[in-house]
Amino acid sequence: MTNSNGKEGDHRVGVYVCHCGSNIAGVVNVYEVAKWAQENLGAQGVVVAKEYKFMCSSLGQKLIEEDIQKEKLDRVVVAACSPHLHEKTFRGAVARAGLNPYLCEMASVREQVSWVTSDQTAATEKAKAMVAGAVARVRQHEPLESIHVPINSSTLVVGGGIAGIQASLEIANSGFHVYLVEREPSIGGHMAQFDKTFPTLDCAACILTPRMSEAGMHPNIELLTWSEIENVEGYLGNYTVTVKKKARYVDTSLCTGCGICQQKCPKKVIDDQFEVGLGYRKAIYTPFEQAVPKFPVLDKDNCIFFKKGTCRACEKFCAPGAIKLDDKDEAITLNVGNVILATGYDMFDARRIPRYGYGTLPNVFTSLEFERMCNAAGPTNGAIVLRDGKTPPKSVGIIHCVGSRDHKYNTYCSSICCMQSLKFAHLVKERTGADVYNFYIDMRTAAKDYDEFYQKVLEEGTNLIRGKVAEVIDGGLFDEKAGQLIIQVEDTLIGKQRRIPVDMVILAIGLEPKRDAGNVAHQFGISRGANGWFTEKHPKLDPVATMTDGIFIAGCAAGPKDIPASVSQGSAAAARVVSYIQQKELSLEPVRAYINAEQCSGCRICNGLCPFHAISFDEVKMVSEVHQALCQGCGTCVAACPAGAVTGSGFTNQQVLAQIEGLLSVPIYPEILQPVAA
Amino acid sequence: MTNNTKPKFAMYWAAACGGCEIAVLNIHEKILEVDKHFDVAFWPVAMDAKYQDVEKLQDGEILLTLFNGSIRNEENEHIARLLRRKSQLLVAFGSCANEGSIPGLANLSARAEIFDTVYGTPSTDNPQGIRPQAEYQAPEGTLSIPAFNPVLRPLAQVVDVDYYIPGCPPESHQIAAVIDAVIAVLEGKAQLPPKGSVLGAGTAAVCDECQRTRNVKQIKNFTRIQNMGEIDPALCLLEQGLICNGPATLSGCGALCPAAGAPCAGCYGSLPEAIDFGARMVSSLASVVDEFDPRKIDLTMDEIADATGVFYRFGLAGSLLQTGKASWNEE
Amino acid sequence: MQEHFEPLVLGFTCNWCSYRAADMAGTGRMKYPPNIRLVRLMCSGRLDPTFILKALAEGADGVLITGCHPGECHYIEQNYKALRRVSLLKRVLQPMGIEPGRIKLVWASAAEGMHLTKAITEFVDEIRALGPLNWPARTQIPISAKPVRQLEELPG
Amino acid sequence: MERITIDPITRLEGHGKIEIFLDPAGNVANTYFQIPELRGFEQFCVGRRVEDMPILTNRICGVCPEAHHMASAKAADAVYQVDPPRTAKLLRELLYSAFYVTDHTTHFYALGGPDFVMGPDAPVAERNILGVIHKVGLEIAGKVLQARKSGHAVIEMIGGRKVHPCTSIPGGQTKGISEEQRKEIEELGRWAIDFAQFSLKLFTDIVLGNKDYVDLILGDSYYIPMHYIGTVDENNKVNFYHGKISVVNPEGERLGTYEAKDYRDWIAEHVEPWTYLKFPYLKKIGWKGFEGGKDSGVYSATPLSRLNVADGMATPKAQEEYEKFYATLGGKPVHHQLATHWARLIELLYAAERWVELATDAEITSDKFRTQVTEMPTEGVGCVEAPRGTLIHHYWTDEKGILTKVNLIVGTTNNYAPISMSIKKAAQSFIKEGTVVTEGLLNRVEMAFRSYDPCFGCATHSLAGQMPLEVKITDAQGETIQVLRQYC
Repeated sequence: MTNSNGKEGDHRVGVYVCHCGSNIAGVVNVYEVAKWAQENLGAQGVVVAKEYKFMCSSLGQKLIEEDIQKEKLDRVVVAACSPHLHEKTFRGAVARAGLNPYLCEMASVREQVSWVTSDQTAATEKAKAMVAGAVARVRQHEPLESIHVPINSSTLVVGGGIAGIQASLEIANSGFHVYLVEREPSIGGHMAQFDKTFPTLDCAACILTPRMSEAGMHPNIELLTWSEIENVEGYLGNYTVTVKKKARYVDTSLCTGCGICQQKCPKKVIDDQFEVGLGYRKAIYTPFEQAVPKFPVLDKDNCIFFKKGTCRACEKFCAPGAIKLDDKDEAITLNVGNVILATGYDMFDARRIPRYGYGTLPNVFTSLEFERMCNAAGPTNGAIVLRDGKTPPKSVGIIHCVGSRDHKYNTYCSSICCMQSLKFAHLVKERTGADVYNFYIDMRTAAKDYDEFYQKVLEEGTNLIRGKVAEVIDGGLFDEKAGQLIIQVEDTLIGKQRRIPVDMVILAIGLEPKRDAGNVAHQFGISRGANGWFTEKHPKLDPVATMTDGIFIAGCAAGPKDIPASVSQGSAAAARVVSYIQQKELSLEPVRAYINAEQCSGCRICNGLCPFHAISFDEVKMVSEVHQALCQGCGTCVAACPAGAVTGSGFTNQQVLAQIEGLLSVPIYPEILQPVAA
Repeated sequence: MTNNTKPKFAMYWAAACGGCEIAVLNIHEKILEVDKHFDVAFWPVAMDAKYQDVEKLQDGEILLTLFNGSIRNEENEHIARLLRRKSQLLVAFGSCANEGSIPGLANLSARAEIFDTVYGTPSTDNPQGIRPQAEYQAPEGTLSIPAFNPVLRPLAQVVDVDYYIPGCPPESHQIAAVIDAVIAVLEGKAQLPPKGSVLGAGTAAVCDECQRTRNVKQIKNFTRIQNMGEIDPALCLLEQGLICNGPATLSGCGALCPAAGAPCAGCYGSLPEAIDFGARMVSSLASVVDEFDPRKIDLTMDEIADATGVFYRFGLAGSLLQTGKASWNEE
Repeated sequence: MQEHFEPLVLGFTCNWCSYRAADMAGTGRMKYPPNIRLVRLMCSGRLDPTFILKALAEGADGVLITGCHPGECHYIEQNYKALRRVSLLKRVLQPMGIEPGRIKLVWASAAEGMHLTKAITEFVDEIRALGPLNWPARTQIPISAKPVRQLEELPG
Repeated sequence: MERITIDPITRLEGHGKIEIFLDPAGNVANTYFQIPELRGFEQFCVGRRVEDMPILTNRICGVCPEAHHMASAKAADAVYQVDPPRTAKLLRELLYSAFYVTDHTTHFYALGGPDFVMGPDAPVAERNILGVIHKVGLEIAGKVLQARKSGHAVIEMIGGRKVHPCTSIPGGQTKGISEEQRKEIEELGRWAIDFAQFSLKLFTDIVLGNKDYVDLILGDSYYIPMHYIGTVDENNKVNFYHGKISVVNPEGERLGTYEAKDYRDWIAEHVEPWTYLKFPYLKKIGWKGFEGGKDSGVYSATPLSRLNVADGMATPKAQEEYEKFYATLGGKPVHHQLATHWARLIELLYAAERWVELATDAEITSDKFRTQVTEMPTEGVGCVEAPRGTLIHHYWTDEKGILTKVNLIVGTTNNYAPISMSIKKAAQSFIKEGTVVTEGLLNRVEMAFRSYDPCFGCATHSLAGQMPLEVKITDAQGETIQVLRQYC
């Protein structure tokens, strides 16, 4: 249906309301909104208003394109999702129909209305207001031409786990430079700590270390281990990143990685990082044998020299004289076009669930401890033994979902624990023949060859008990053998409470976002979900991109994943980056400030306001000017000009004021129920 | 004086101080130009003609009316509507007609407050609390005076305005320039500017005409003129910490006040592009306050005494909000 | 004013943080009162006090300004400009009878959908407590005068 | 009861309106002179910065902004208990003297003069400045314009602007003047003295030379004995900027001389419900209604009043004229209100002489024109003699110098009651039972009130010198039975 009362010579605006399936239509009465726009916004130049199931679909876009032709529309409003998702889509459609893409405006009636509002009438009224605002605004739009910026071909990858390594190699192999920044002394991440990997049971080290050394040696990859991100500035194609290289006290240009310093170092330290407290390292150390780079780091806090001022054993014995006790932290600046964040995860702290006894009952282990124990290069050289370091267990209980799928801790599923626990069951049987009990909520083995592995473990005679373990206690409390562990559980398959005595308990602890994920998100200007994992630009269609152009995410930084998923994300992110680099130049939003020289009095209020130094003062003409290349379009000078002589294209006063008028032209729906507590 | 072949001219003062009329007199011989080209149909200050005589005119019979003063009472409003009807071109002349000027600050107060204050000053002996009444029954008969409106309004809030000549008062050389322009139009030598144009002013802000030296603005502290030890006679007053309305004020006066060592009061109002004078001053000054700690920021802002009165000195009635809450919220 | 007053609130968001926080609130299905309507700016530094005055003049009962946390501005430090402008604007508006509480500045990063949701809910409650403003500037203020308050004992 | 409305520019155009009510016998029962203007400065100046007051109160009156600028600046000085440097005071008084010259000139030639030069009963069309020009010669027009121009030139040089000066601040001035400017100012001043003397000669020749006029001045219809106030210097000589305020009663006895700050011990204001303007009166005597004489608190503050309270003029030439004035009119005090026009010309001469005195003072070009304030601001009164009466600004501030209370007694207000009385008196003497109301009435009533040069919101300043008048006679039923008008 079309509208006749669009004023002559005035703009011809088309309004398109998206159902987004039921995402919008389920709460907002989209038919009413379209009808209302048609009937009430005629004076605003609305000549056609339509609703459609999926505006972003090709059919939806076609609908708009056809109307632009048929109805001679010169302005388009799409009431749908957030512009951050589909603004490009609809601008594209508008452009295909021959209109300037910037003559299209979106109203976010999904993120800002249907998804956040309970009351349907109120939601519908608010949607109308937002449409009115968008229509009023779009009338003020002018055609804009986008601005082109070069893309720096170097890339920053943060995090040297398997995802980061994979991403770095992909980009490096495409012939572009990569800075791989890793906080620890060596790349490798958690995977380097594992023994076998499910479901194929090939050894983690065997598949990981070749990739590590490949990355270490790659001419296009510059490793920055023992380093952290200090500061990030800039925008897509042109980021400036400051990296702090922590003092290593080892001159990497001289060090041969012979390891003599580690042998000679008199100071033994419990390794609670790589060996999770099960093993020892020296005050100067490489976290593990195949560390990349091979250069050790000196642990200042434990070094005798730094404590007492004497020792210098490492220095004495280092033939190349690579020990550098006066080493200092160093800040280096990197210019990159894109960033991939593969910052990984932390493990859930089992101590937070005291009733499982971790930290109080010696023979309760975490899954990571057990990984190290199984590892041939680990503290027990692969022997599965109790805390005493010699006794092999006769019976082992493996508890799934520790800290996961639990409203008290993390509500999400850590997704790897089921397979990991089954893997443990297999290893225990294989190496000790002990009885194994797995306590699970549901078994989640949904990936290639996973369920087959599950069947195999069943056949091996592992006892699988469906039930959430109530507690793990010392048998001593039940006049049974002290030291014996008792697992209290309700077996929901037979509907009975059971008390199962075991020698060893393994807690399959969940995955959590890095403790400092918040800072990283702030630094790079990306968002995190309610659980703290980085948010994808689109969870399905754009899982490795973020809302900030040029910042990508890969691996567990975006949520729990197994190795295959992390690796494919690393490759995916790399592919996105390479496609940007290949474009060499990118067109940016033409949102920029302009100064009208005739109205500029040269008061110089704006001169100091631009952090990008885009504003300069012409001493001859006595007026201020904006350099388009440097202007980032924040609009601060536009708002600050006392004379109103600065215009911010895309966000002009007229546009914003019109939108305000529109938004407020629809009265508040008075019968709103008391607002829902957030 | 009357010659009906000439186009008719009118000038009227509503709630005005007379300064606009004086400014017109100060164009001296140009006055004769007006007389030469126009038949002065109505100009209370200059000649006698009555409101009834104006009513007798055809609608639109007056070609040009310069209207100064604001709409303070029902009488001002009545004349404004009458002259709008009778005039082809109605010009808001001077700050009062343009944006309310200083008497517009009365919009910060309720009418009752104004009366209570004026008729209860420390030197007023008014035990009965007498208030002037629009209609008063005197023993001999009814006496009436125009009712005092709750809100003072610029001309454009009451009737449609064709052109604006700002200033308190408009500078005489600007008035002369406008008269020349109008005469040029009459003689077919020029076109009328588009409706709504601001006449008799520059295109930029007062700083454009200010001779003081200026640097990148960064203000740590605001001060007040009587508290200053030395005042640099050549440096921008704002950079010396004085609140100067110059950066937000339309040029045209020749930056008289800063030249005389006084901060710009802002009498020419904001540039046509700017929507609200106060907002412009708030935004620009706040932007250049060189302070990051929220607490310190508040302290610095506290140094701006009576920000409302300073930023809306001339423009309150013509601003986005037009009034304080009290003046329309009265019981 | 109507018996059940529901405030009409306008919100200004920064394209890089709070607008994304609003997106996140949506994706997370976090509920907040429908009383607020959001305007997107590129940065809180774009916030021109004119916008706030316009909102109030057009009938908003309160205005919520949201930007990146200090030190996290996408444009380095422009959010401080917003902070200063709001600080000064409140001082200008108070003598005009507009309570400082009707204008509020909150920081919300792109990650803080929940924080934003709470901030909006709180603000709407605060404005509800302050009551309606419904500024009459848009709807003409009555020009013609009611008689000045009559006093009992007028002489004569 | 009959009712006559004299409405200067009819109610809906007017800035001053006269209602005359007749009793059944056809005699004047009562007259009301109403002021329809109100701005409310006393209210909206509260909350403002004290240093803004000189530029805010300017806008009370665009004809005499200089008076408000001065009184306000003096009040602001007092608020900070700061004594401006001598140069600042010289500059202010110099500006003020120049202003007096323009203002008195305008009034005499445009308003007051024509009544005499042309004669009170001359046709209206001639009784304006154009008539004067025809009678006295065109060069006089040039002189009048010149006097206005040079006055404004000085005002702009010192005050920064021609209208609404901006340079007076608490503690002094924002700028001084250069030697070049001083020279120019002095020259203009000397010319002004000649012009003032010329004007007095004109008055002597045309008015005092004409017995009818003298009779008119000395006649009964403009004779109202009342109290007088005015500012005098330490020698009891007339002064416009400095000094104390002196009060004499109708018998010429000095009731006292007070500091401006004590004005509230002497002056109070009365409110009527039928006009926006208040009626000041002598507090010690009290408000006894619109009555003259020593038992009524009504007083006037006009050029005549100032001469009546002073012992003379502070400059030689003006002093001569002063003595001549009283010799001619039969000693002090003079109650013939029309003589105010003459008194005004004597003040004109004084102002011009003072102008030159100040312009030739060695310190006038000094750069010490401002004192930084040090005291905490509290309360202060500022007072100057405005051409139309003693002008009082009284400010109370908080410790930040923000106004918490404002009181203003504006020049013309002083004379509101006397003007009303003069109108009534004129009306009474021209409306007797049976007397047909003639246009002469309009003129006499107008003359009565014009002699005060009233400035109600500056409304009655009239370029053509013509106060258009209208008399409407309506009967008790409110039916209009006769309308009389006078036009240019």
